[in-house]
Amino acid sequence: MSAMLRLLFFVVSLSPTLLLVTWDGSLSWALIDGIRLHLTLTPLAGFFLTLLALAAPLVALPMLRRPCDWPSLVLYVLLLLGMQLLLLAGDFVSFFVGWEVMTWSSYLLLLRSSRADMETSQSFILFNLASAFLLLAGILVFFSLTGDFAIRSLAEPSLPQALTLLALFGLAFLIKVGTLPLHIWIPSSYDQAPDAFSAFLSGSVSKMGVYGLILLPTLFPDALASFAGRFLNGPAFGYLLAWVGVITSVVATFKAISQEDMKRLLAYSSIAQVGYITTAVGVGSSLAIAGALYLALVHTLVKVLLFISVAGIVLQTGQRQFKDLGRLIERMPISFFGVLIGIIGLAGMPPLPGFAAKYLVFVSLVDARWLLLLAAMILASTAAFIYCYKLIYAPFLGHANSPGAKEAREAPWPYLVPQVILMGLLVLFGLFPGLAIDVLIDPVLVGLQMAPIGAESWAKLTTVYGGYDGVVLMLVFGIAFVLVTGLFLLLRGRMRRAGSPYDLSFAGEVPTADTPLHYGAGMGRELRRIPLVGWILRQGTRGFYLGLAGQMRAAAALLGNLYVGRPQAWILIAVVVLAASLAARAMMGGL
Amino acid sequence: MMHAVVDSLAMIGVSYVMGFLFYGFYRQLNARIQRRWGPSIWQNFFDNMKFFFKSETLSHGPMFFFGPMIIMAGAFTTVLFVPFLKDSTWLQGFSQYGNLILIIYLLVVGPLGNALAVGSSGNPFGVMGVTRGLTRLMGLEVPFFLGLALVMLQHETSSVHAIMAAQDGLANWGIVTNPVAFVVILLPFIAAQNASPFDVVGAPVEVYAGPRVEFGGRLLGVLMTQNMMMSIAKLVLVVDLFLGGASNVLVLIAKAFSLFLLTTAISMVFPRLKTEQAVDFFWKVPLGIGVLAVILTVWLPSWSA
Amino acid sequence: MLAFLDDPKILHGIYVLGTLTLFFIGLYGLLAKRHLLKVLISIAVMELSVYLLFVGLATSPGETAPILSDGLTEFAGMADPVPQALTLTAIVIGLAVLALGVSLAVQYHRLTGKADIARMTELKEL
Amino acid sequence: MYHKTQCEGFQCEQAMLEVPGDAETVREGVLDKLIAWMRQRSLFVLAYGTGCGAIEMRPLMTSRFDAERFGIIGAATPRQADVLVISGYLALKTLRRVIRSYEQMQEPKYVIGLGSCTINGGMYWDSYNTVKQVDRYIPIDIYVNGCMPRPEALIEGFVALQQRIKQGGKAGYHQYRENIDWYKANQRKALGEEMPPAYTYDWYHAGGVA
Amino acid sequence: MTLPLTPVWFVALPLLLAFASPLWVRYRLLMPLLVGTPALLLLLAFVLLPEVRTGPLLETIVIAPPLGIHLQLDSASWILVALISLAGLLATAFIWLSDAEPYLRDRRAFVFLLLLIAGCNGMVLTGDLFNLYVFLEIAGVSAYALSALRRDASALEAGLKYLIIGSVAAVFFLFSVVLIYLQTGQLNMAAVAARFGGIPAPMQLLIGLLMLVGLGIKAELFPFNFWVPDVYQGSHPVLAGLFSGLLVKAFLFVLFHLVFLLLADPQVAGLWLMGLGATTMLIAEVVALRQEDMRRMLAYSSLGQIGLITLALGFGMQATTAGGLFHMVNHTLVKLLLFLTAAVLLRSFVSARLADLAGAGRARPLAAALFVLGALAVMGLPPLSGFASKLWILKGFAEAGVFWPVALILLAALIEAGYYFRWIKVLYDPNGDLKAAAPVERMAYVPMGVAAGLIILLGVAPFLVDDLFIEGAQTLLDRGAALSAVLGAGS
Repeated sequence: MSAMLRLLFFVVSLSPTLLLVTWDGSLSWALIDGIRLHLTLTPLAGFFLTLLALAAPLVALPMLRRPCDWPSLVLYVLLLLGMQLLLLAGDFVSFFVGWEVMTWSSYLLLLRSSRADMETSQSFILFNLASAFLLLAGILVFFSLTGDFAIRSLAEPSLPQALTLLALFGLAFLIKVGTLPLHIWIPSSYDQAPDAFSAFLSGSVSKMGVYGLILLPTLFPDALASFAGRFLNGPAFGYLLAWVGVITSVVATFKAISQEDMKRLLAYSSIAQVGYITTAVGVGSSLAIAGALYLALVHTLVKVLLFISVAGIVLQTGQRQFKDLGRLIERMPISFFGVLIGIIGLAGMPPLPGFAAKYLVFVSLVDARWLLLLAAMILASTAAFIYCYKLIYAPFLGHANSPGAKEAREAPWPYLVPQVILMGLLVLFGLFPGLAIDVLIDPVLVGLQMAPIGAESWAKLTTVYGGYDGVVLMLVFGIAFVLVTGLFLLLRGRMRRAGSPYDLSFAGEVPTADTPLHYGAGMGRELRRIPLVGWILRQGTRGFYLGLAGQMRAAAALLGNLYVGRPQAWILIAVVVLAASLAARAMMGGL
Repeated sequence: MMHAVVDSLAMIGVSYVMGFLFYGFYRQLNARIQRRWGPSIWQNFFDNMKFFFKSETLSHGPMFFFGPMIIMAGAFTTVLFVPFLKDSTWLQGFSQYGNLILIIYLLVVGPLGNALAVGSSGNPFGVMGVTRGLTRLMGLEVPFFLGLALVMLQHETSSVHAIMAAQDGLANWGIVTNPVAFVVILLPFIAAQNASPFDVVGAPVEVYAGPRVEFGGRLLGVLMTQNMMMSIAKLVLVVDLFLGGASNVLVLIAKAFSLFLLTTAISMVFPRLKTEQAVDFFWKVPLGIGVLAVILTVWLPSWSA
Repeated sequence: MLAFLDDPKILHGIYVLGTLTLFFIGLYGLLAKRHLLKVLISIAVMELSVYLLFVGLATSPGETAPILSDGLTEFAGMADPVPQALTLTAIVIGLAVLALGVSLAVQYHRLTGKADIARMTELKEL
Repeated sequence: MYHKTQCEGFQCEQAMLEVPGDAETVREGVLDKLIAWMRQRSLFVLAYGTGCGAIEMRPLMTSRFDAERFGIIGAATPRQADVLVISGYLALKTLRRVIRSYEQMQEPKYVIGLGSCTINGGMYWDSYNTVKQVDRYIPIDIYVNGCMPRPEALIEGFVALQQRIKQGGKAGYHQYRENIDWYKANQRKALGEEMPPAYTYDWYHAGGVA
Repeated sequence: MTLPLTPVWFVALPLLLAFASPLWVRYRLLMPLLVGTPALLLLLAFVLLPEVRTGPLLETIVIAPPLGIHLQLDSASWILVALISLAGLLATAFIWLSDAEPYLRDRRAFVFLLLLIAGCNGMVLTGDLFNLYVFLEIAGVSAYALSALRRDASALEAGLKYLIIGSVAAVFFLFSVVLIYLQTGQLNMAAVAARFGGIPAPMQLLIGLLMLVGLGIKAELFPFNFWVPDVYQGSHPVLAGLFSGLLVKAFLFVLFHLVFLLLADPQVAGLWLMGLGATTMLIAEVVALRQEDMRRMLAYSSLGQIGLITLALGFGMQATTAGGLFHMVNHTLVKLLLFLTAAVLLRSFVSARLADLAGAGRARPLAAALFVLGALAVMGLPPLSGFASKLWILKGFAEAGVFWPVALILLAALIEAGYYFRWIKVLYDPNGDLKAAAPVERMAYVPMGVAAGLIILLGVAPFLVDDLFIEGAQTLLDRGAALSAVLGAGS
């Protein structure tokens, strides 16, 4: 019975794939009072559905591991259904329904974790609901302009209308993707969510905000361009959005560096990555949108991979703090490669596809002549090296720092299979950067009525600004590596393995297990001494939001005083109100 | 095919020879400035060979061994993706398959691979050095990339070949047509070369030699080699971008050498900066110049147009 | 001497004044007295004032009670029967409510020993 | 190797202390000679200074003495160093560090004893804490005597070491490796419980004798 | 003998059965009849539905209009009657099936519950102001008695407070009825409506305000709703659920019925009501943020929803009115579900305080899950029914281009989420280890399950019922048709 249910669950997790393969035509469902839900599959939605189809079964696998939490599985199914509805939505109502189902089912999934605390879960749901309600408000404004709920471009909105719509929709999606200063809910919730589900939250759920952001310009085809005019070679309004994105990336990157917890670090890195995507959307050119989509693809693959690897580590060691881990490379080699490939993708290093994505974005920024943005983005992406390094150093290298880390074994196969698949996909896309362009991204661009990027061959990424060849790059690097290693081994002399991990040059001293040799926890702390970074790290929005919550509670207390349990007071108020309104009427109108 | 192999080997050879000679010269010059004789110009070659023929090499595990291999392969790849000559079929490597941004990223592939090895050694001083290196990278990359972006914008391409081809004649050299960009990248370039005053990362007496603390014997030889080759690759890259490239090896050496002299002259007279000082400096001075350059060369023309 | 009272306007005016006074007396008791029974009585007084007003204003001087009995077979010269019927009903209802209230109050007093409306603080904001 | 049967007591110790030097000719090819030549041209020095000799080592790198013209340059860690210079007397406490550092150096490696203290304890010979004869604990290739020797004398010592390296043949590290048991016995006698851990040298036994 | 199926049964049946209660005690029929009566009424409602949809059913007893007891079952009141029967059915089924406390299962509870249903039905159906007063008092008295049923200090206190404030409300209402009669000489609503415009404006205002205070207290509008939390907290949760789900809805309906019927131009009054509704909603939601007792929290949430419904109905457009009616239904279902859950939790863990319920989700997974469902529905999250009605209301506002209620509704929903999710989080607190003190009958979940099922069904397929609400809204808003239906054409 249980096995059957598991199988069923896994099949359901494949539903985005099935949907992608079998969907044709459209579907509609009456809701209420003439509102109908129309389901169609646009190329853009198809792209994000592909991402979902990639991530969903891979995240489902670890969730299926015994003993599995049945409510989680049910909620996961609901979440998947909601997201598919969201992607298939041809009208705003089904979009919103999908959005909300996604929101609350992911919240309830978050609660399945034993670590979720009140502040986290509250901030998660409140921010997400705020996003949803802003979206709904936007939808209603949109509805009042067009008279129906279909998702389509708005012909010539007036400036205030377009501004209102942009603000409402934009805020909604920006909360979902978590740009500054609306990101506060992300780190702790990604951290405290059930370990496998964090992968999905970061890999897929955040992509829905990206989907919305990319959808947004199609609602006002010319708004981004004609709104505030053009700045240099791009839309001026997008310039603002791009700065929001890039500031998010920079700040989140530095915050990520200063984290002490693996999942929190990944969460901040998610924020940073999505910040890049936001920047690219802000640029809005065909190159940039291609870059944004490419980044979304890579981010999904990478974050699912990394979060699942980390989940495996947490499962096997029981530790999640950098200071408690170390030297797992010998005990969990496959996970090590998972994280290695993951961070290479995350850092955007060639030859993995992260580079192709960043290349597109960089080139689009140069093309738009927004060089200051480019510089800020470079800052974020080079600073990202530090947290990437921290992420692989602290768990896998250095010295084991806790009994759990000393005795861990390789993660079980439900954790390894997704990792291996994702590693394979990353390498594949890295070798053939044109593959993703040709198969996944160009159809979307055509669907959005933009110039496709085009790929001469799958191995090549070609833009007007030049390109590169993934296969050649990988071959050259591979041959060089083999040659160097071979030549090195041919040289005379003996190689000898150190007899102990403590055989270190340590100024003549002999380190022992008690010596603090692991640099995992403190790594990046010295960055605070750089004035700018120190300043950034000292800032935070938590105080503001806590203050807001405190003010709300104070207001509640104040208003609660009205509800004192004294019947005479109630009656007095009623009579006074009666008298006062009579008197007011008498004064104003004259009886 | 054969051409590619020979060409690649030639590039690697040229960069290696240039590397140790330039560094030998650097040490000589440094000594002369300090009013002493200094080592022979071949000293770096000797050091390198000595390390290669050490009879004992300690390893801290597979990753520790592969780190230097990765960084070496990265150096080879970088060298092969930088075109050494223009208008020539030789010393091109695979540069037509790459571009400027790719090269900039390739420059850090190796060091990051090596950082894994350093981490795997388990020596905290090494990791501290890596962190410093990454921090410095974070500092220098911003103005460096901004300067290169100005060049890319000027030529509207990221292909080094195309940028080189556009600079025929002294008047069209990047340093003449886009001097601000050159000024912007100059100091970060020195830091990228790991030269004083930004050499705190691997300096012998700072945190116990930094990332290389655990490397000895042949592995250290590998690291030294790649360092020299990588330096040459960067020099050649800047020559390609700003000094109009070179049509034959002698011109290449001359141009690279003059650039090297310039950077050496700067680095020799300034004392070493702390990491955070260096980063702060990069974000203030070169980046400030870069921002000014952007405003002057990008914003103002577009507004006046 | 009291003939001026036969003027329906004056009579109704007096009724209005009187019932309003009664109403406000009730209201005053309701707001100011703290004993449960006094509060209930005040409510009863208020209700009473409304009944009086209703009956009073619906009747003009000279009209007889709307009862068909010996010799009276027509609805002529009678007061409007509806208010009187309604008032009767209302009185019944008011009595029921009052009875319920008093019984609750008594029980409450037995249970807690309190009869002070201001000291009913079992239920409150936490 | 050290075998009790070949000698006894003090004789044995004397025998141990004699570095074979040129007596035993090693067959060497051109490549070996070339390598040896390059080795002697490039000496990375790990300077171990606890005594006054450390003061004399600093000027070595300055413009006045300019050891770099001989290819001599400081190294930060034992992993990178070729030559360990023990300057001045060693206390028991520092002996442990020296042994550890020496064992962490990568072969080929050489030791220079600087000053009288390394030979016989020098002016601190009667202290309970001073190591009188350093070569009982680690092999010394070159002694530079004096109290303290001037940098010129040190340079001469280096040159002598270079000559020796150029000639080839067995050096102190060979001797250390072959007689590791004897050295370790001596070290243990001096350090007692404070011995550095065995993992830095126990590979000598596992067929590691070169 | 065939009994004609007329609206009068909605009032008469529960009344008759209630008065014959000694009989049922003897034959042990108390519980079956308690559940059976609303079930029967529900059945009757559905039997009458096709007829109602063709035109309103008028039933006049005793004298010809304008005098007499006058019942009117039209599309709008049908919704309320069906809702009252359904809510009564669910609540009484819960009382029966959950093996509830004895005081809820004895004769007095039986009588008062049926009287409550009768009173509510009467209020909704009646076409006569004085009957309205009578039914209002019947419902009121039974409600006071019900909330004091437990006979401990807190229940008695709740009952007394309810009684005092309720009586004052009744006095005010009666006052306004008296004034109307004195001004128009009529009590039939339609007849009054026809002449209402003739009353001098100040008197209109006075009548309106008195009625507003009277019905406002009963219908829990700010600033007349301060009694609500106390009473809901002191009463048994099932009864609180009934008050919130059924009694308040009836009063609210009456309020708007009168507004739309009496006033030829309900715009101004509607605007004032919208203002009251918005204030009620916002203040209640904010105050609910810091509630530590589940019953109190639900009470405030109920106030918030009432405010929302008031806001929607006050706008007086067809879409918002239909949405508001639909939301009434949804809110009744949801609040009933939530209060029943609260009853289960209170029974299981003795306390309904936040701190005492930490981790209740593991000891009572089903109850907690139903609470979550209810909470999601009350916040209007899809695919639950609360969403459909809220969307309808919002769409109505958007169509009219009025956006301040939209903003307020969404803001209120956000604040509402703030406390509901706090409760959900605590229910699923991983650190709490609660042991249930008392067992809960499995059957008790049946009515809750039915409510949950309806919530989901109405959320996924609201198109099944939306015609009913559109017709209801049309009926409610179409003053002319209502007048002519009673008074005859041309009047």
